[in-house]
Amino acid sequence: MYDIERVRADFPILATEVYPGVPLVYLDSAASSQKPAVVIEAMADYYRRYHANVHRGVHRLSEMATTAYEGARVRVAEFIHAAAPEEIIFVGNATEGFNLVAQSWGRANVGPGDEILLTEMEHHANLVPWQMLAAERGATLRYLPFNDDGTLALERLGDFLTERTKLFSFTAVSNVFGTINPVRELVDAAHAAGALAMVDAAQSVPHMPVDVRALDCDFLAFSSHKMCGPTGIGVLYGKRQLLEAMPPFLGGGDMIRRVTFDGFIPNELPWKFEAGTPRIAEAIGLGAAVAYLSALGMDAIHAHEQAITAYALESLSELPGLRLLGPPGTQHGGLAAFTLEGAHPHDIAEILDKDGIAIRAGHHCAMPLHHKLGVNASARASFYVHTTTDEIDKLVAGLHRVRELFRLERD
Amino acid sequence: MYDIERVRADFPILATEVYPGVPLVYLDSAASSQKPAVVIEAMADYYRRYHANVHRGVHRLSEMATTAYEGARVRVAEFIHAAAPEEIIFVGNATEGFNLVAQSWGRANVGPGDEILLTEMEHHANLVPWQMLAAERGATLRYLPFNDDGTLALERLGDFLTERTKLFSFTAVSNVFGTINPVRELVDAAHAAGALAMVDAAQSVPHMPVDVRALDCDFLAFSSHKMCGPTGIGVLYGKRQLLEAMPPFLGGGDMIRRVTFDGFIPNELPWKFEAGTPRIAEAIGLGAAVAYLSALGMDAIHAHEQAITAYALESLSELPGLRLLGPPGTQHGGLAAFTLEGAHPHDIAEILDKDGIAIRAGHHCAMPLHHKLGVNASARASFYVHTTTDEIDKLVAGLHRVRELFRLERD
Amino acid sequence: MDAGIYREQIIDLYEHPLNYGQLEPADFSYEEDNPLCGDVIRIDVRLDAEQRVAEILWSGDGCAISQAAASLLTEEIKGQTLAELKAFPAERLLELVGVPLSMARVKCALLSLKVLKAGAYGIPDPDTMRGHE
Amino acid sequence: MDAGIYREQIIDLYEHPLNYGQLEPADFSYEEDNPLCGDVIRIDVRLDAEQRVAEILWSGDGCAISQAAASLLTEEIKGQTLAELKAFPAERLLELVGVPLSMARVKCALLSLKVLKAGAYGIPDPDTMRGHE
Ligand SMILES: Cc1ncc(COP(=O)(O)O)c(C=O)c1O
Ligand SMILES: Cc1ncc(COP(=O)(O)O)c(C=O)c1O
Repeated sequence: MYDIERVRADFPILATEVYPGVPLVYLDSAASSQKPAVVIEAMADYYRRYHANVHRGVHRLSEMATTAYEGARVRVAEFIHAAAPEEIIFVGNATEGFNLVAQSWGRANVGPGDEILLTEMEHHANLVPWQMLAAERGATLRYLPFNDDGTLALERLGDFLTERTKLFSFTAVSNVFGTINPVRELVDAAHAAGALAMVDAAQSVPHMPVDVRALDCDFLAFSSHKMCGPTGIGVLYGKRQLLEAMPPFLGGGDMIRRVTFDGFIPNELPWKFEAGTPRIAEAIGLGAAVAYLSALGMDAIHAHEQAITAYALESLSELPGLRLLGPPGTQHGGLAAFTLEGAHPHDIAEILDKDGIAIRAGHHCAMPLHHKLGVNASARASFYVHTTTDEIDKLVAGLHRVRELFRLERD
Repeated sequence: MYDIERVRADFPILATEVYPGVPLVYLDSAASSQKPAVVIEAMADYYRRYHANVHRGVHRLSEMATTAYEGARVRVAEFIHAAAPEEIIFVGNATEGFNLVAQSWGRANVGPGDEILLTEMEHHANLVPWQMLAAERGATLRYLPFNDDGTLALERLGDFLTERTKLFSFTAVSNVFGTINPVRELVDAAHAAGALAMVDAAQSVPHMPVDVRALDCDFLAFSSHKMCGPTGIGVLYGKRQLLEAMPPFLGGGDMIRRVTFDGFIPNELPWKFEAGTPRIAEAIGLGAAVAYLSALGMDAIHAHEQAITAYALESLSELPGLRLLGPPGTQHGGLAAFTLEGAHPHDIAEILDKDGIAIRAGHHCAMPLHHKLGVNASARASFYVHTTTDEIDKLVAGLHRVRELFRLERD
Repeated sequence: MDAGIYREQIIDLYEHPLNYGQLEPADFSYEEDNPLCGDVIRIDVRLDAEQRVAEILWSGDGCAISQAAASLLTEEIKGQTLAELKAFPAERLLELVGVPLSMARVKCALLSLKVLKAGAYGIPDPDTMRGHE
Repeated sequence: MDAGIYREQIIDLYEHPLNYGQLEPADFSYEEDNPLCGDVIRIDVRLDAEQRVAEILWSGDGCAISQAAASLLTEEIKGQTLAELKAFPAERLLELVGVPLSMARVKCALLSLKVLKAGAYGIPDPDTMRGHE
């Protein structure tokens, strides 16, 4: 059984008070998750006992640090079932993963008239790098539309994937709608059209089992800070033969095999794409996070979140004037975005905050999606391993108070 | 007075043993420095008490995190005397700082026939990004030579700075020779030739007072992990009007002001150059490191290191067969690189390691420099705030044992 | 529960804004949004012969703080000269709003003032949409 | 002090390498370095009629471990067939070296074997210098 109280005890921040006497109700995990003590301690322990620069050192600390750093890579590779650790590139965040592919693979493979297919529900991280690439290379971006219920218009995929499509990059789970997209189906469609497929897994890897080989995707990116790991590190997965053929992204130490005044020879994978002193403590923290999540079990986590989300969607839908964004039912990731007639999302978030309830208000880095919906902003509550139904009840009670304060009860 | 014992007590790792009964003698700070407890604790405290994503959140944790993140930027700006916090861009490491300038400023300003001037003593971080840029844009790289004693051939600067020179990028302190270059003089020469000047401050900012306005440099980059701060973050300083004119580097959330399906408008400085969820904990850790170094006093730190270095150079020079690289005397940063006739640097480092003494062996990410010297590798001991003369004595004793083991005493 | 910054006056103004509407023609008009939260405010101003604010109306969409602040600002600014208006201190508007604001919400409160000043100085709209090149 | 991995035999071989030199002509020759530490090793091999190693010499420059390993490897490999040589297990060389090695130093110990096999398989030199494009 999923022992929620034990899980909650793992997170030091859940024992804190936001204001005197007001405990934290953290419903903003989709923006960034909290960290269990084991992750915080893994990094502190590294700095206290065995910090040193990696790869180039003969001495003991350097060897320990290198072992831990490369060990974290192995853990991450196993976590997402990559064929080999060399397919795991440590980057700064998911965003950098998209930029790496856009600038390295993209510049080498995308030219005038070529198309890159995205969807209308993408996060800016999976939009702007391609807009920069398309502007530079004279390529065209196309966007697979979403339906009113926040699912993708899958039946129109055939119109959008053409022989000009070089890459289809899409999110596994929408960070606004919560839609869980049929990743394998989309990857297959891309491949059938002769295109590569890249997956934005920022909202899937933290919340459900992900197997890159089962998905057959070519690239996949996610962020450590949304999955119990530290800030400052993300992961780009890529199929080995693709990564091998790609030119370097950033230049400097570690990513080279040899340098002369006349030029350089890049290093082997994965270091070819990791320039300069790497994110050592961050990789160790991410490794600890992966171990923590694996111990809970990704299936158990997913089941817990599905239950919480169903409860939340149900409870929220009873509030007058509340409009839920995204698909109803179980095909819904662990979040609920909504608008409330008569109260602006920022005001909602601020009022809830006084009760210690942390939710997000705004466009959640998905401006084009909100623009299409005709709203400037939405409110979003998002859930994780430690979320309880009690917290959902507090959220709903808080929203009732918002309606009172804004004199909406009379409506 | 500089109280070395109190300083040493600040670093938890200095109380550890490398092997049972063998305390750590850490002489590898130039590769990466150790961290005082206040820095480790600042980050752990952030994760335990107020972690959240920044900038976009209304709730209390997000506000606390944003205040801390932007506060760290202010501290760093003050530390190097930048005119405004907007001139401080947080990147992954110093290496990324060079890549940012090469790719953003460089692609927009460097064309066929243009020249970029470097020096022969540069670290790969200040070589490879320009080699990539030059290859892409058809520009030419030139290298200001160094003299036999490891100082720059300043008298030849006139031959190398021409009207074709767009940028002169050079290191403030060589990570192999220890040479402290006359930064202001080099910046002025670049400006007189109509070129911009970029400074590799990876080995200066951690060790001595640096004032970017007094230096008048256009760009300057350094890494947190070499200055008591965490891995995973570095700093690019740039003059505001230059940064403002530059196109974005990486695309995604936070670096935009607005996004539609057709394109995007970049955000204001400094966020224009910080794509995606930033290095929040890392910035907080760097801020704590800057506060720690400031409390010790950069002048006091520099004076301490000068004394230790003078003692080290003196002691080492008495070893038969030992060849010191770099200039003698006080114009020498806190390190000593050397070769030892009859023993390979890797063997030296390994033997010293058994005594708990951590030094570096190899090319220290400066292959072209070593190639010009005609050696494949060198050994390097480097010093920091906590280094004692006693540790230098241990190093020298260790080197005597190396000579014994390699049967060099007979010579 | 503590109503926090949502005092009666703020909610009153949110429900019943002052000086709401648009002027055609106006001596100057300006519209800007805070893209981070989607709040958008437009201000139209007519000046009299002595360059004083004769008529001022605002319109827009957003949170209670930005909307209430727009009402309070336009009310306060009536009769002031163009020079006074250009020099109108941000602190004064925060005083008028009269509730303690967090960093993020200060931006909401000051949006209308930003729009007013940009209009008064005749600053071109920074936000004309263009693709990145 | 613990001499660690620097046992007498290693130092002896470093001072007095076995099979040191170059063969001209050779049936195959290969040279490679470990750019991370600068160690470089070249191996020249002459085969007999039965495709067995008749003569083998090595030359190069580097740390005691890589140099001692090269002596031990070339000594061991004499008389073996080309097929045996291609299949020569890394573990066997580490056994011959006979001292416990850290990760970083294992690479030093195996450099000569890497060179030998690359030569045997006729692999083109991966390290021909070229600029990045
Ligand atoms: C002079 C110099 N420049 C640049 C760097 C690169 O620093 P990083 O690897 O942290 O990017 C270093 C350190 O390795 C250095 O010593
Ligand atoms: C779906 C999705 N993609 C990408 C990102 C970008 O993540 P990061 O900001 O860590 O790069 C996020 C989170 O903000 C997200 O929710």
